[in-house]
Amino acid sequence: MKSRKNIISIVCLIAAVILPWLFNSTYYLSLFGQTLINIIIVFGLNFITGLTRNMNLGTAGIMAVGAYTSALLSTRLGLSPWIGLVAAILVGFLIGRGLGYPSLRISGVYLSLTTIAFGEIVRLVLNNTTSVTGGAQGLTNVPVFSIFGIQIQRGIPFYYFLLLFMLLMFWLSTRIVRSKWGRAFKAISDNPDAAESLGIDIAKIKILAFTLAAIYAALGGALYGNLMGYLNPSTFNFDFSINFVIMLMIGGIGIVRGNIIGAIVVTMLPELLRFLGDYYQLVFYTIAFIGAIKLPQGWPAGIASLAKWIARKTGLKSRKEG
Amino acid sequence: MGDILNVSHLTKRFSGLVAVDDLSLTVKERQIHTLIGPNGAGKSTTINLITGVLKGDTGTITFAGKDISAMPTHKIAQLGLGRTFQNIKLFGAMSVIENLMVGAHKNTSQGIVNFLWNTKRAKDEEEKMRAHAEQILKQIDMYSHKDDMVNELPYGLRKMTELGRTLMIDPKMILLDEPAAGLNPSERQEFIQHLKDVYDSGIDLFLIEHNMDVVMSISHYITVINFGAKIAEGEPKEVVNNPEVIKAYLGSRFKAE
Amino acid sequence: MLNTILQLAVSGAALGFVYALVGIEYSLIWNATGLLNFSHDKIITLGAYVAAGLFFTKMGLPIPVSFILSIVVMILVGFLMATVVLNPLRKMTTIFTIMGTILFGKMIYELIRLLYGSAPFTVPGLMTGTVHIGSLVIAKSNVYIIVIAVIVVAALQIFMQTTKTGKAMRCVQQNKKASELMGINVKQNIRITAAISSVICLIIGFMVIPLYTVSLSMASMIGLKGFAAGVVGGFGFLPGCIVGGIVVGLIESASVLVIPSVYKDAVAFLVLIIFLLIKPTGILGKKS
Amino acid sequence: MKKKVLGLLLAVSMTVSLAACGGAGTDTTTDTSTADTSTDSAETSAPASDVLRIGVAAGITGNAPLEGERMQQALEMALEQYNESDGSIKIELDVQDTQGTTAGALNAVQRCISDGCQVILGPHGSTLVLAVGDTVDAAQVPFISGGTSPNLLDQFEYLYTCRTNDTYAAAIGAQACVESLNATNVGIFYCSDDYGSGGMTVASEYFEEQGIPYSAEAYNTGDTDVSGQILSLMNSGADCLFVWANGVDLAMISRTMYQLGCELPIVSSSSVAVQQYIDLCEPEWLEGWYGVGEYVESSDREAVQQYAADFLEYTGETGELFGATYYGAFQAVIQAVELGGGIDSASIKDGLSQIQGLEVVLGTYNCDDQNNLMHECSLIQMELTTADDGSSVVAPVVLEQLSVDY
Repeated sequence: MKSRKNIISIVCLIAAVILPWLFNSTYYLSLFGQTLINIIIVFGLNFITGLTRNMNLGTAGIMAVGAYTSALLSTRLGLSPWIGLVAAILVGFLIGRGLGYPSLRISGVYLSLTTIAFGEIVRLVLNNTTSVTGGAQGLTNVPVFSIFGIQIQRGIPFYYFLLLFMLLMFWLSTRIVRSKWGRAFKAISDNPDAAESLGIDIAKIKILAFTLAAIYAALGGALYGNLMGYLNPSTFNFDFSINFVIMLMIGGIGIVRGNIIGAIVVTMLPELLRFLGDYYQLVFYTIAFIGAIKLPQGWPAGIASLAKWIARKTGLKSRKEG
Repeated sequence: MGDILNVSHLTKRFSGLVAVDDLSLTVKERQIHTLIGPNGAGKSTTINLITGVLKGDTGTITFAGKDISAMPTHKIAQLGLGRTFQNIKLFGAMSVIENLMVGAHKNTSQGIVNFLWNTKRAKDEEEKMRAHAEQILKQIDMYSHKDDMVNELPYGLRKMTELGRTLMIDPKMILLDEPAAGLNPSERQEFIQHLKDVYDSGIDLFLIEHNMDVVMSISHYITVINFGAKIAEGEPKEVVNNPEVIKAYLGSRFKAE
Repeated sequence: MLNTILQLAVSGAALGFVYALVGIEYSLIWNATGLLNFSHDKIITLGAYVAAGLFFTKMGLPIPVSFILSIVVMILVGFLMATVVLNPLRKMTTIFTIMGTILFGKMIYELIRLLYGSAPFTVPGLMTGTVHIGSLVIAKSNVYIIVIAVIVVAALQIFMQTTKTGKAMRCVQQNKKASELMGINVKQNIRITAAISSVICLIIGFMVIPLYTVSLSMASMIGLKGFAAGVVGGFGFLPGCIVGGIVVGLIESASVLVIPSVYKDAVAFLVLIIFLLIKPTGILGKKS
Repeated sequence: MKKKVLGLLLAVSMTVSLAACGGAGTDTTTDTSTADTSTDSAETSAPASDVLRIGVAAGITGNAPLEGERMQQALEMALEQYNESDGSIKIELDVQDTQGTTAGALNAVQRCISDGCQVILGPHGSTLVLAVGDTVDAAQVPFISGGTSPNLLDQFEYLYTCRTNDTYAAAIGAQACVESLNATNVGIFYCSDDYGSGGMTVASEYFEEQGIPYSAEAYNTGDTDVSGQILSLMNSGADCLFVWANGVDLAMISRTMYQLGCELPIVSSSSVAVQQYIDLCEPEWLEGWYGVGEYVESSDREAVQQYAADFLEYTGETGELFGATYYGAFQAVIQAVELGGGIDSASIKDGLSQIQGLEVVLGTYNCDDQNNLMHECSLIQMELTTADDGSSVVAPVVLEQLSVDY
């Protein structure tokens, strides 16, 4: 059984590697880049909303702070984007702890309102500190990464850079979810009293979940700045945060592989539905809505159980005939 | 042989109602102690006070020589005071062995940052936890259910899983909240036998129970409380024949002959 | 300078009553179902479009007739929302309840855009003009909003105390299981609550037309600020929404004197966070 | 078992969605395989067909759907009129939605490029232009936008702007404050988005040059109450107000000013001359406002009257600035093809640079060395007149048509 799973992973990896040669127009490459970054951010969101069941609707705010920290360092101070990445991690760490504390006192809907307010405040501040962040005019020519002097051009080279980054984050989050940390996240959301009686400091674990998620989101933000080359506060609005939660839901909450599928489907679907012209947003949101109500365990698991149901139905029929 | 748990002059009021009234009791090492009393006598409030879920109005509680009256629940557990719950609190979304491995969380030393890059140490620690869990599962002969999902198990096996999980934190003492509840007579016998094995392995037990044949078959020392106050204490035989106890349980109509 | 402060206070309070009404409409659904209706700002916009767009502009009906007909439409919208969104979502975990209502709101937004196009329009002569109190001025529509807000709260209190459905709503609020045992059709009760909430959304949407004109994003800001009003006043406690709304409105307009006016919205969100952390039950709220 | 199925689905969904993505036809018929074989650097976009494919990056959904909708309608009308009157060039419109966001604009523009469009109209709005500029420059596809922010000037080689840049329009407005209204202390009220802050920067620089003290207050898009800002401006000792805001907020601003009894003369951005937004206000709110007009329906110029009539008949909606802007851009593309002598991007770019004296709705296009086509705007004032049924009506009256090369 183990080998079959590896085969599938290898097939996906090969698909991901040859992808830019199949579709190498700037449109698809930028789309793939956005998908990879969205996957990374959903990995992070999976720790909070996925495992500890706390609702985070401020992901775009965290991402914006990460993006602007890295972009300002490289455009204003001329530092290399690598330093920008490290700074984004630090900023993510700070925001994670900052946002983590409210989650100790409040939860559910109240917490989601806090994260929404956080996102709105970040966007307003970025929009109005024109002297520092360029405000509504935005921040232009965010540089690209370079390794040992060789510039990683936007397009195919940057796609592979992001792919490696995503695989690294995938490896990290799979390890975390399968380790004591993943179990601790699930434990404190499943039954906090029991977890406490086993000596687990619930506050520490909740803040850890928020910090991990914030670091992933800030990193994603920094990479987003490098992919797009231009940042504007209006991009990081409430709709942006919602999209990440939709990705998590479609992929299946708490399932790391599901995060990848969710991010791919949600990023690609609107582009796929472009041919619907004026109606594609309505169709997209309707699909997501039906998915939320009918397939809470996520589309892959939903389709799998559907497949099993059909197999059982057809299997039953054949047994009757046989 | 010092005492492992010492409760002195513990009081807890809930806006007028005195749930625990100036209670003092001592649990000696190597002595299975049971707290009994009719329903509503304040047993569960006492547990919540000892485990730090509630804060007492007056009085102090010391465990293994340390004053835990104001300590948060997870710190008390880290000192080695394990507990089970009356209505079995397990992690439904995980398997039996995963439930147990959550128990081992406090004994692991590796921080998150070290975990991320030091994969070897992470793997070793994970294996150590898994081995410890399997060893305990064999002890309570639950090994065959290792990978079953917890919410699919029958009641008896779930109780055993919870006991196994508490053992994972290497407790000095386990506080059992109505262990016999919900078990049929044969399951009860088996469970008591397991408790005895646990006791023999060096872990003290402090039971809260009102099922008398369980109390009689396992307790070395009994404290009886009623309306939050201690009304009797001593060896099981003495306590059972104590008129105050009988009156408390059977009501004043049944005068002791 | 004093005149400015007084004028700010008046405009702030007036705005506060808009937030109060918003607080009332989602508190009804919150009390009945435990769901926070994140699509409420889109339903307010829908109310405005149905009244001003469909009946007034397209069918050319006079304002009062358009309003009455819109009430009927919004009651149906309330029933639809209850059956399609609220009842199915009630039993699911928080993540799905929040996302369900958000996505429903998005669907309404896109439907309005497709049916009515995106050009803003208005209802000429609807509650225009102002009322002067000494040197202070307040828009006539704001006066109506204040009056309506008070009437709605009073009407709801009376409705909940005296009528059978009203009492049933209070039972459903406290304990759905017990209500069902008492023979209350909880699903139907939630549908009625949703209908009432949608009608209040229509009232808000209609009342703010003279202030914000009918456009797709007319209610997004008051939607978010309405949450702040609810949290500050006392979540789910109707009179609390009025107090909360006024407090948020006053703090917001007073902030213009102290900090650059651009951060006025940020101040309201900061107030929301502070209250959520320190006193989530709000000023008047009871311990839930 | 579930893990294995998940992996399988991952592979299937990834390859299926991408294969479908490649094959999905856009609403105009494009040749099936869009996988260009050329290397990704010098992306020559035009497959060898004789069809001029005009990409349209319009904000159909998102938070400013009005611009996108009018853009699309005006261009469809322009194409229909072109096919009836001339039709010598086979033209197709490839309309892509920018969703009003930077990411959406980039996707839309890249979609047009990979569909092989030789020229792109839009995205509208300086923010979106800044977001897509580098990508379009790299693809060497000329694009025409109505963005007016000062930092668009000589930022992108392939960008042509078809609306008077704020550097000029806002300067005209500021000049009007000083010269026509001889203001000694100006209060600037602007929207904190890219359009408003762009206008504010230009005006404040002008006032500093002239040594005139000014104070500035801003509001955010979606703000529900601006009485605080207007009160502080009224108390700031200003004797003239300079308002640079979007049309949607015009009603709220003018209502609040009227209610607070603000008597100061006001110079506003071009949205005050757009009939769409005038209809949102009560006539007395706008009485006496000065404004920098770009599209003025009451203007006596024949091109404006013709466009207004055609647009009303074609769409049933009143003509306005966004539609007129891109209607003119379409005509510029047609002329560029003739001047440049071909429908490939390079000749269109040459053609655009040679455009002089092309009469369009907003004025006359003269391409300068910074690729700006439009240099004119008009100074207007809002006049209150009583219509025949006795109700009062306010309409812009053109005081003077101004043009300068900058």
